Amino acid sequence: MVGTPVLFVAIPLLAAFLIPLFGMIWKESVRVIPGIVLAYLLVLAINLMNYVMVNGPIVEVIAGWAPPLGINLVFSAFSGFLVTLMVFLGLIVWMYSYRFKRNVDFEPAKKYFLLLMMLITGSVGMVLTGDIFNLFVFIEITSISAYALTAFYTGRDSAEASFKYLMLGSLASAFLLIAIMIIYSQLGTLNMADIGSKMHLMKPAYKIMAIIFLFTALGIEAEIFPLNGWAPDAYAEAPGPVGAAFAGIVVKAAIYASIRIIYTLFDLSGAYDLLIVIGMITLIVAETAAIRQEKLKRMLAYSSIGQMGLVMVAFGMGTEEGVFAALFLMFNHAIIKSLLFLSGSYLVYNSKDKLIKEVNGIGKFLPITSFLFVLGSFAIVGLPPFAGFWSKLSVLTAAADSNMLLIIALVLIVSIIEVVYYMRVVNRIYFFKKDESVSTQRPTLNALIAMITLGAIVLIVGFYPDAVTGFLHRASADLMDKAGYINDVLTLN
Amino acid sequence: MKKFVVILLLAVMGYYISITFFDIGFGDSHLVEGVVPVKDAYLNETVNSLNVANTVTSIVVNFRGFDTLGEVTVLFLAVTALGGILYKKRHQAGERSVLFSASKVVTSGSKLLFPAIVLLGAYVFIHGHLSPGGGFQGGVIIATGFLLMLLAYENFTVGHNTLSVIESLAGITFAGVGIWGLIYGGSFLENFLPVGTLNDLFSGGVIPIIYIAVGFKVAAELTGVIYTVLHEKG
Amino acid sequence: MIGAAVYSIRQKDLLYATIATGIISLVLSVLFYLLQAPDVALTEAAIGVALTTIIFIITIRNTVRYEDEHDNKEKFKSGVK
Amino acid sequence: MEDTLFKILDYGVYGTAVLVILIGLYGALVKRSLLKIVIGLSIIDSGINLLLVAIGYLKGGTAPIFSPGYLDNPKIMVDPIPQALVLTAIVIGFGVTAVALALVIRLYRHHGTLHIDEIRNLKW
Amino acid sequence: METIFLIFILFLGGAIVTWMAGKLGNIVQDILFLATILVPSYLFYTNVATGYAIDFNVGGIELSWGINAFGWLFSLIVLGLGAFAAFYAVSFMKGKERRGAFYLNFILSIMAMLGILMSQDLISFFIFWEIMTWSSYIMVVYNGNDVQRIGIKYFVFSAIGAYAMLMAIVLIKSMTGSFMIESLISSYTSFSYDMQILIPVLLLTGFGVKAAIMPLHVWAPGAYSNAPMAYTSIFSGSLSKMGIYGMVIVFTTMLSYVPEGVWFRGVVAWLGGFTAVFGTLWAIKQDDAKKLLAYSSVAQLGYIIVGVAIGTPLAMMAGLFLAVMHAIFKGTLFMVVGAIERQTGTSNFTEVTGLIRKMPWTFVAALMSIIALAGIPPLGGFVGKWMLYESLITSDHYLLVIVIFFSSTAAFLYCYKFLFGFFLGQEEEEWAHVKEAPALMVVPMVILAGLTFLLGTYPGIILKPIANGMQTLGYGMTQGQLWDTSIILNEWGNQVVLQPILYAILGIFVFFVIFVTIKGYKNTRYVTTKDISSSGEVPLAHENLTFSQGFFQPFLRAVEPAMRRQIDKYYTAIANGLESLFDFTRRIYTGNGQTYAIFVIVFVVILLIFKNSIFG
Repeated sequence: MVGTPVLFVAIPLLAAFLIPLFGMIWKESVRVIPGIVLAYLLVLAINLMNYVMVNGPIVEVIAGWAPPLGINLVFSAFSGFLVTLMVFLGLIVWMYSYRFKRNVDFEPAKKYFLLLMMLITGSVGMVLTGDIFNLFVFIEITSISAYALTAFYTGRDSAEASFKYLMLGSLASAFLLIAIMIIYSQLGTLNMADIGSKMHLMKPAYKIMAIIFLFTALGIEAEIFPLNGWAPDAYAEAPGPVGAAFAGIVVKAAIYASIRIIYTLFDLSGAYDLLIVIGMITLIVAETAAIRQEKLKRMLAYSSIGQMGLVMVAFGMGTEEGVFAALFLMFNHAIIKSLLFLSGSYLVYNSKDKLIKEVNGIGKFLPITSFLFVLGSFAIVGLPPFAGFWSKLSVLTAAADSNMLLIIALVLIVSIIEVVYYMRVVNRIYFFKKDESVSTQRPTLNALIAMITLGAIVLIVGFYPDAVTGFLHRASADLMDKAGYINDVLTLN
Repeated sequence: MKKFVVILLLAVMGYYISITFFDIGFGDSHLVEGVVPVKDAYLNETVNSLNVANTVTSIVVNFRGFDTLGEVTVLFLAVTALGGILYKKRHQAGERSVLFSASKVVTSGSKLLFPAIVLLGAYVFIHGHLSPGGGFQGGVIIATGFLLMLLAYENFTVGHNTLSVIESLAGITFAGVGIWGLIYGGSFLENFLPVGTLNDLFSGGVIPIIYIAVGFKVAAELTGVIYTVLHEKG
Repeated sequence: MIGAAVYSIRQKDLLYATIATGIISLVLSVLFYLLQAPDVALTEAAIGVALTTIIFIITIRNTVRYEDEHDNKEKFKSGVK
Repeated sequence: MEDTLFKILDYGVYGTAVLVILIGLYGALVKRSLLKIVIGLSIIDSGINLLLVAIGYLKGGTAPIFSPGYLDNPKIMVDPIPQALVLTAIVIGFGVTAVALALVIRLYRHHGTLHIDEIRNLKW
Repeated sequence: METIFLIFILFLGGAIVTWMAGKLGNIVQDILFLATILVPSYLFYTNVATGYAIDFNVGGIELSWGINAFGWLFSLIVLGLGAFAAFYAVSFMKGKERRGAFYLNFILSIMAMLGILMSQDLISFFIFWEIMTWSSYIMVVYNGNDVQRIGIKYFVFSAIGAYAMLMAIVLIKSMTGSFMIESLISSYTSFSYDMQILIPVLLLTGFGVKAAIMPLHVWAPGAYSNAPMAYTSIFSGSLSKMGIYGMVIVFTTMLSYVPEGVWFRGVVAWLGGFTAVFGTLWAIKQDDAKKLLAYSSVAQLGYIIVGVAIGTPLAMMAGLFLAVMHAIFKGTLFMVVGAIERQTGTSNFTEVTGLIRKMPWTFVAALMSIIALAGIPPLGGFVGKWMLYESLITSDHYLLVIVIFFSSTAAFLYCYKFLFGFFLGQEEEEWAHVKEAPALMVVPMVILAGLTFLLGTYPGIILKPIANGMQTLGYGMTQGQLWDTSIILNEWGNQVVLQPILYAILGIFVFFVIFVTIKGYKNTRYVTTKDISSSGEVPLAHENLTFSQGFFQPFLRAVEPAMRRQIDKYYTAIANGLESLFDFTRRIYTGNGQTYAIFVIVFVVILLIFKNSIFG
């Protein structure tokens, strides 16, 4: 073992405190240090992942107190997989945003990279932590970074988006605290594994109250339907790479948290059905809202919400296949939607309103970026042989195995809607006349490398899904193994 | 119309929350039978193995020190976020909006009070492990001291760089102590100093060190928050 | 405390409303003290009463003072500020 | 004296806390001024904090501090964990409020008003 | 390495290399393109034995690739026509934009179709199916005309079909535990009744879209006419046959074993019949050659579907024979239109006339294919149609015979229109400069046209693989019973009597042509366009003096009531309605943060109120 999970939080924090100091000495360091940190974390994540695949989960205690007392971090196949994914995407986003906008002053640049790093750290913390209040703290870290990053551009309506996000985020934290209180008042512990092992002792009424508030709170972060008013605005107004980070990192962490809670903490079977219903509604509403969008990023945002709905549906099946499908979907969505956001940002780089019609005929001027966007579109609607197909297939297979005919039919119908709006954009990119007044912006080299990396992953996974399915199977088995999780955490000395 | 709907919704929600909590009960042990609460272990360990008088402190700094680290980060991020959100291209340091042009009484009063407040704050966070109070409280008190000065004196400026250096150093101390613990004790934030005797100033291992760092950090951060907002002309 | 809360929500003058929230925090910190939570009481007193109120006031100073925008302009016109 | 006080506190604390939360929510959901909304949010925070501390309270308990010279019995101390949590929650709440107010200032700068119906450029 | 893998790797790698090779010069790109089509095809025919399959594992899913005799039959259509079309395309694409993308998608389509034929499991089948769909989609929108309407329509219908298929696939997987086609076939009879109905319906929907069966055909005219003609020849010729391929498998392997199969066959056959009739009628109405051929394709596919759906050995044979023939002659015809369009710049035959002297070879190709299409002996179409009629009569589908016969007769009208409009009629000044298309375009057309003749006179060449293919589908030995002993006169004993008869007909035909020509030339008087002495009326200035304008008005007036209600309109109305509905859903997001917060509270309250029924 080359490191311990706590470094995922400690190193970025240390770096975050160091950046202002270094920034006084060498201005470029504010951009460089987060990259170095993320690269290190990626190496660490891969190392730990290798270790975990062989030796089973790593449970790390903090401050030397064995789990029910101290806070613990769990780096299992499931959480480790997500952490690796997040850190990787974080690195990609960092690489992309390095010099994304030229002529950015020192102060905003410093803040941007600092907040971006903390956004990733917060999300990673949400995934790693094994303590429910610690989860709350990490959610807040993520949220505050997210508010600030959403409002990063001063010229736009970004503050409005950020304010909406903040309103809902505050409600989320209030609900989360209420739920934590209910659980704590009954079980006297905050450790997730401990709660999970004692949950059957709790009165059903309290259990239900707690899960309702927890689910709502995490649902706000995870963009499920009636709670996701902030999401389209935030995605659309945040800087392009941040949109990618939201779709690829933050939401994934929120989904992880809600799933961990439903699978490990509670033993309510109704929660699974609720997941399916809510996920389905989210999927339908989001995709139907996306088809009529006029702004590119808003469209991508709604599409992202819809995909999250599908992930919820897959998790709601409650079978190992369903979990596998959901994880595959999350992986693909993280990669592909990031690719779409990153390349899409360059397609509408100079435009003020970011309208879809401004991408008309841009394929000739930005060939690689456009190609990558189209690749992403094809992949996300699930056309083989790209990555998205395998996850869609696994979702449907899992649904068929659970005998959910209606779900299959609805998912497929909604997919048709998805096809329509993505293909409309693809058509515009390649087969329309370019509007003369729209000026294009060539991507920087580092942005190009970032996007091509993602594109390559889309292709590799598309042609050779075995590259990830092994990890995913381990991860899904890990999530299903509730007793194992509890045992791993609680028997630690 | 909208008001009534909202009131109705809130009434329903309030009803369910209240009955849950009334049912849980106030002021007595409401734990499920057969569950050993963590707090007993905390109380015992605090006094027996950490030799810290204030259990809240020991929890905040040691048992759940990770939360505190996160919380300090939240504040740090809030300051950064404020700066980012309110950033304007031509930011002039001297420009500020004053709330009141303070009278003589206020200014001289503040001048007198300021050292006292800072001292009180320092006392509070140094004795965090012994008596009520600690890093947050002390830090906040110091920040109020600065607030007073900022309000009273039109030209009272706090060096932005100074603030951020203090903040960074304090943060590094916290995280550094944590990593030191990881290297020496085997886990992050683990205590690696002798715990001393109960109710001594030098007891509780790393707790005072961390709390002092937290105190400085919180003070610097809150001052930073006020400073940023105050220097913002609408 | 409830009274203060209601007042702060109903009051159109945001400055008074803010001060009412300060009062809420004050009462809250007393309650914390009674509930045997001196640490929390201390924090709440410092943060809730002093800092939150102050930044609210600064914000009001930087933006508008009255909830009703129309009201705001009227007051400004008549010179009552 | 103390007894009656505790009687009032008994269920009143929960009631007060829930009511404060609801009042705050009402403010956040109905009031049209952004500042009012932020005030509402901070009132919600207050209510939540009160609820949290109340959960940890033990009748006749003492503060969880071992003072020199007293024979402290951990059995009658109030639960220190919720207090620790509240400490964190208060500070976090302050941070969020500060960010919210900064956003309010930004919005005012941008729109010249704080009326929420006028700040709806992003929709559909 | 396995040859099968090598074939696909060559296809894929070749496609990408060709795509990228635009910078190296056009010649290099062309050669790469041709090599990418021809080399794997050669490998396929030389090294891949029928009945051989390899199994492998991707993403935890068992896949199997191989070819059986039935697939081999279709591979003739795909690779044979593909090779001809490829040569044609090289010339067709000279000097056009985005050649790389064209070649890429062309190769991918060929690869995907071969892949479909080689898939022994449903997943690779679906993957190749989708690759085929999107590569053809890109071709449909390639010209950039009206892409949002035609392109999206094509893609939506394809997606409906594909997703119906996907749903069937996952259901099959959940019931049989495997994606293998074999296991589906072997366990189909043990499915529950609902599934026995649902799965064929879904699969047939999927295949029906590609085969442009009646209510699902609306994408076809636009898509066929919008794609570059070099591609449309394989689009209409081979790609649509993939739908037929799938349908045949469904009918023969699944529906033969259950009593409900009869109903399916009847319904699908009638749908095919209607498709044939209406396709023909719409084709007559068109003034644009591409549209005409597109509708004609729809109609022809209708015949094939009828044959396949009836499913008696003779009918199946007829359907498959027609499928092969259709690929050949429709491929040729689209090439002809492409050549004309390339040389004149338009494909509208109210504008272009009298090309017979300018483009004689093109005319020959067009003539032969038209004759084949119309089903006149001795060319290929005749044999197929004869078999179809005979099979319908022997299986007592008299009504259907009438329908088919009507459609087949009406087809003469558009055949004539096509031939006349472009090639006959007066030569106009405007087209005086038109030259014959380049050799690389003409040669494939003429060879293909020649094939129609060859297969018309020696149908056994293709009937043998068809019979082999049918054997793998579970039909008995048909050789010696059906085709070897002539289809037409099968009670005459065990000898091939078709060819003498055909030769006799051919002789008569040739004689007639010579006779008419000689006689005609004697009396022909060349007139200029302005010479209107032979006509009773003075034409208006803008009126073209060919007869191609307002062709068949009386006939069209007669059938108009049947054609007024276009299914297309209903689909458009549905689509528009849905879009308005969706516009409403997005208004949920009002832009007001408070509303969103109220949603949250509403959500919580709903959960709280129904908590007992939700969490129970």
